[in-house]
Amino acid sequence: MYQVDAKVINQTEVIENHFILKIFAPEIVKKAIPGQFVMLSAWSQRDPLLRRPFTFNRIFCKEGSFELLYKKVGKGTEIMSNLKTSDQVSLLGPLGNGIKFTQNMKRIAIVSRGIGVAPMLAIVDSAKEKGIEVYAYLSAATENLLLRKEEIKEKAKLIYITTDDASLGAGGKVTDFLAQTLIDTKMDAVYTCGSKRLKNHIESLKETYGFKAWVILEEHMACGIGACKGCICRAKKANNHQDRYLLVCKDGPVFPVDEVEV
Amino acid sequence: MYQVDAKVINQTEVIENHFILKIFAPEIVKKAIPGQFVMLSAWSQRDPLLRRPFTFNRIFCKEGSFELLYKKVGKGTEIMSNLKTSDQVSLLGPLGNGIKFTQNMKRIAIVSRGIGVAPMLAIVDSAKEKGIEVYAYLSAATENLLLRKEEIKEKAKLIYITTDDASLGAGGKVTDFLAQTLIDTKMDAVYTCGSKRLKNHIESLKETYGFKAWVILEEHMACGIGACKGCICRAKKANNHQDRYLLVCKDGPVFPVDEVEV
Amino acid sequence: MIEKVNMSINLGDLRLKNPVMPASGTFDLYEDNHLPYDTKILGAVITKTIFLEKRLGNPPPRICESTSGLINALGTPGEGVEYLIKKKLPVFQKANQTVIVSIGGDGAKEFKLLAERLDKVEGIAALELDLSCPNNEDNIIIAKDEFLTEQTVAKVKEAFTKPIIIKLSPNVNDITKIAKAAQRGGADILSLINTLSAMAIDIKTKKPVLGNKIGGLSGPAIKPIALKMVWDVAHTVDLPIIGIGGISNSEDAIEFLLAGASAIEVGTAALINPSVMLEIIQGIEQYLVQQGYSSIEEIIGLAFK
Amino acid sequence: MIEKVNMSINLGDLRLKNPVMPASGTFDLYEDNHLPYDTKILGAVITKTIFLEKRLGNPPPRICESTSGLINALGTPGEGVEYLIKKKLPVFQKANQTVIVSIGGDGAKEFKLLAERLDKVEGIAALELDLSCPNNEDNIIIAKDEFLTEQTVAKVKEAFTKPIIIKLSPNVNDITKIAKAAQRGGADILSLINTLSAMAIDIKTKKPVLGNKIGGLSGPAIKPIALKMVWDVAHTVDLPIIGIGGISNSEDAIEFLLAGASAIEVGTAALINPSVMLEIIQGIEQYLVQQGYSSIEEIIGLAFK
Ligand SMILES: Cc1cc2nc3c(=O)[nH]c(=O)nc-3n(C[C@H](O)[C@H](O)[C@H](O)COP(=O)(O)OP(=O)(O)OC[C@H]3O[C@@H](n4cnc5c(N)ncnc54)[C@H](O)[C@@H]3O)c2cc1C
Ligand SMILES: Cc1cc2nc3c(=O)[nH]c(=O)nc-3n(C[C@H](O)[C@H](O)[C@H](O)COP(=O)(O)OP(=O)(O)OC[C@H]3O[C@@H](n4cnc5c(N)ncnc54)[C@H](O)[C@@H]3O)c2cc1C
Ligand SMILES: Cc1cc2nc3c(=O)[nH]c(=O)nc-3n(C[C@H](O)[C@H](O)[C@H](O)COP(=O)(O)O)c2cc1C
Ligand SMILES: Cc1cc2nc3c(=O)[nH]c(=O)nc-3n(C[C@H](O)[C@H](O)[C@H](O)COP(=O)(O)O)c2cc1C
Ligand code: FES
Ligand code: FES
Repeated sequence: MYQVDAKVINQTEVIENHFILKIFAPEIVKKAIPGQFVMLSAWSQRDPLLRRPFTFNRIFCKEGSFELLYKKVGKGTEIMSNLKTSDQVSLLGPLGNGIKFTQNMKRIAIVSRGIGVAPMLAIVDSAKEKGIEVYAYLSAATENLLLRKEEIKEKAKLIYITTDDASLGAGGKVTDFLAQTLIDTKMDAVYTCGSKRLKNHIESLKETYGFKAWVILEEHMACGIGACKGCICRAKKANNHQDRYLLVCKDGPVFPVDEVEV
Repeated sequence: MYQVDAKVINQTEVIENHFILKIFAPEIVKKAIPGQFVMLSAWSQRDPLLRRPFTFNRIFCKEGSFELLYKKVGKGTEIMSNLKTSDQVSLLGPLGNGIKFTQNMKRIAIVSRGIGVAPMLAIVDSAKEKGIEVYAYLSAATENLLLRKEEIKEKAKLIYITTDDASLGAGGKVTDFLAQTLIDTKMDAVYTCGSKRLKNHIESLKETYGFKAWVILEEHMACGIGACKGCICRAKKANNHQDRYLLVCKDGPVFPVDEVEV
Repeated sequence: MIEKVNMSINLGDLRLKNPVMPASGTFDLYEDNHLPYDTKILGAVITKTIFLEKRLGNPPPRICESTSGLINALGTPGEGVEYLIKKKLPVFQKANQTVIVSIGGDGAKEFKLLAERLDKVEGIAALELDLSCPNNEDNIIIAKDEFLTEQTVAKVKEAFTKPIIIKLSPNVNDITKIAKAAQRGGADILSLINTLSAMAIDIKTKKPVLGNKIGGLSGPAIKPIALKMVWDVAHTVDLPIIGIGGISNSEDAIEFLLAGASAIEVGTAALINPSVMLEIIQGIEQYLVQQGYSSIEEIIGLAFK
Repeated sequence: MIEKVNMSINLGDLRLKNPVMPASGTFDLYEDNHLPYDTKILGAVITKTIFLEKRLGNPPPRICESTSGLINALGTPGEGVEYLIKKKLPVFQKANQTVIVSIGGDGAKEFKLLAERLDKVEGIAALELDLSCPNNEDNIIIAKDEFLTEQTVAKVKEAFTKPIIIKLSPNVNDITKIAKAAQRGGADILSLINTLSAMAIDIKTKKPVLGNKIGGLSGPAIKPIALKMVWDVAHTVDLPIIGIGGISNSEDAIEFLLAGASAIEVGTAALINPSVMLEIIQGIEQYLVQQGYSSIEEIIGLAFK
């Protein structure tokens, strides 16, 4: 884990309140794995106080840079949205456990909703690199909220899209499309983020088709490094029926779908 | 008193850590009198918390704008020093009692040290307008700290300058020059700011020559509008020998030299 | 314009047209200076705490800034009650139809004398008893002692016919115990919190920053502490509560209402943004409309209902 | 490079090579993750408060941000003392030569059992007694009661041969009374302050933000309150003090030293800036050099000397 001051390469507002922030941080990038995150601060005073966690949306190894895809929702992201080229940000990272592709993986699926797509593009990029086939299932409230659609389409073998208002795609549940695919197509792993409903559907599909399935979780974080014990999620009750908590920042943020409750 | 959001026209660092900030605020300017001040905030979060007080260094009635001359000394002025054209600041003002020229005034003197020159240029400008002669006595640690020297020279009948390192002017005390002048030149009023020593010298000269003399004071302020009672200075003990405090923001910041202790 | 909702609220016999008012000692009125809003829109106006006699107050510096906080050591300076009655009250009464006078004193006796005097004065809606000013090092702090609190409140209650508000100090083991003592004494309304004992040291001079060495902390920094105390008192004492402490916008104010406060006072935030109370009133109205409520009373204490 | 000054300090029999250490519960070590500095430079390392048995802790959310503060309701989760001894201690001992173990418990008896167990363990320099964790609503808080404090400290003192640090709660009438009680019980060192009871309410859900409803406030917001308590205790009790509360840089740390603390702990600030303790150590050294001191001891308590 590194603590660095890094320079903003550029920032663009892709759609209203949604930004792509590109940052130059070679040390961090060298170790970064999709699914991991950084704790970012763009403020030198004490209000806001805490850093904010953001997952790698895109990792550019050669450039030594990465992109964050974030939504403006409060104080911190408000301040971030004003960042300009060559402004400085403070970073801790890479943090948490990223995804791990195993040798024998041939085909994976990503299933996300809304801003939950943030970690997915990095996963797609790295799968592509390793020659792993990607099926993408993206849902959102409206078409314009299908962020990174084009970049993912470009690299995915197949892409399924639904929007609540059916402005694009068939409407209906992305997981139904996934179920369709699974009938005649074997998935080695499925990754999901951004919706409790998606996570649960995928968990039940897993029962049937027995693929590996991972969910990427969010929880409020003070430190991001396992020091404060603040960022817990509930572990699925094991046989001994004992309650257990896991640290999203340290044990996650990538968890096997059937090990955590959301 | 007005509370307004105002736009920065421009800002220049005149010498290291010393800035001239020009702000467009017609309502405030319409009522502004030299010696008065504004409470400024250039931060939307709560750290720093309080506004910062700054005196009018220059008032441009026609333009509806004014200039502040300030020194970077801490959190607030640090943030201010990054202000750029068309950034917004929040202002309360004009606040406090400014100077008042009376009909019969023909000649005044200004005596200041260092950043204490801040209110003086506004006084000089307005004296000039009213056809009142100005004698200027400026002192500073070094020549480059003789801020606004040129602007004042341009308008003053006479200007005396001393620097501690004698890099410019004769060295020695500006008040000695004033004493010299007073021997054959009648002053109707003397204004001073920025040094306890100067204030006391002028007070004793006043005994001898009986001119009106005013000092412009600073004190830490939370509100600037007489609400918090925080910004006190000690009033000279009256005959009844009772301790009394005055509010710098409300009773001042311009005080008769012999009414306050510093 | 937003739809009208009923913003008026009864604190026992004290009826306010809305729940937003200034905190004592952070608000003053002068003939000459007009604030950037019409003070008539406020639920009430409150004077700085007044003592029987003139008080000089503490030497400077009296205030210093901390991170998101303000430390003050005023020492409650003031001209005394007669001056207040003659000079200040008329100005306050012109500014708002509901005037609350905050009173202080060393010991129950002084409080009683003040109450008796002010009971004879027209146009005072209520008294707020500052039992908790923590600035004067030597002052015994009544609000830290259950017996003294009950006794002082009782004496004032005898002497004053209109409602009395008891202002509590946060610098205690258990504020609900003091709240109950105030209730036993006959309190009509409770207001909390006053400032938390605090200080700052100048590492250059190596001495305390404030003239009085120690002072009281206020502002956004203390809001979570104040909210918790309001929550606790609302759970234990059946009296109307005025929430105070770090309230800087309508969201903060609403938190206090949800925690069980029937009204709120704004101090430090109004020193920085004089029109903040206007913004808070409008913000609460908007919130009620958006959330589908028709009166302020509906949200009071919702967070534990 | 700056000249060398003597940064070492003795807290009674507890010798530290410098006065800067982490605050319990805001610092943890794992085999895999290395912090962005070498933990050997710290004056000491401190474990999260450990109980005899495994504790689940509070449900999420456990933390929320306030203005310049952090509200936490952890409920001191932990694996219990045996796990600590087997798994955590070795990691801590590898990280720094001075390891302090923070212990908690419901009542004096549990504290004593822990102390007895840990007295048999090698390589523990001192115990810190968390008498004040205000997070568990139902927990009786020992640190709020003079008798319970004295009794608990005495029992631990019997059982543990090395120095014991008593950590005090700020949620009290008069912290000096509790400090004296701890001294009577046999405290070697006092550390203060723990968090201030606090809470936040979500105005959308209209419910408390934290899973435990109430929590404890830490961070820059509370610094002026903590400093005042250190100042008070330093004036009244003749024991070495570890200052805690909102310390975020060397200037803050120096304020606490000038107020009478012999050492300091850094909590929330180190969650945000993991290398802050390194910066604080260097900053104190620079200050001493600039001010012409040759050892840290010279500035302790200067603000009231
Ligand atoms: C591991 C991880 C990765 C994330 N990656 C992304 C991403 O790539 N893109 C993106 O848009 N968002 C992401 N989030 C959520 C993002 O951190 C929050 O939206 C952000 O912290 C909000 O900060 P704010 O000050 O604008 O909002 P505020 O509501 O003002 O924040 C107040 C506090 O709540 C916390 N908080 C608020 N919302 C969340 C949330 N959803 N998750 C965690 N903490 C929150 C903040 O960190 C802060 O401490 C991620 C969260 C986690 C835990
Ligand atoms: C009526 C008045 C007019 C002023 N006019 C000018 C001016 O024209 N140019 C200029 O450079 N300075 C002026 N000052 C001083 C200026 O207000 C302070 O330098 C400024 O507030 C420092 O803020 P900071 O956050 O940078 O420093 P910090 O030290 O970080 O400020 C911390 C706190 O101390 C207060 N403070 C610090 N120094 C002073 C000071 N000297 N006087 C009052 N409060 C202070 C701040 O307002 C703030 O509340 C004036 C002060 C007053 C009272
Ligand atoms: C400058 C100042 C002066 C104060 N004077 C008084 C006072 O005279 N009487 C009183 O009861 N409280 C006084 N207080 C406390 C406030 O009324 C209020 O209880 C406290 O500041 C917390 O509210 P806030 O955080 O909104 O400021 C004063 C506070 C400040 C900042
Ligand atoms: C997340 C968190 C967890 C904490 N856990 C403990 C604990 O287990 N034991 C303890 O004595 N104090 C605990 N504390 C209190 C700190 O040790 C410290 O006393 C307090 O946070 C004030 O210091 P700070 O402002 O530097 O954080 C905790 C504080 C935080 C923020
Ligand atoms: S954020 Fe602190 S432990 Fe996970
Ligand atoms: S600054 Fe508040 S009274 Fe003068």
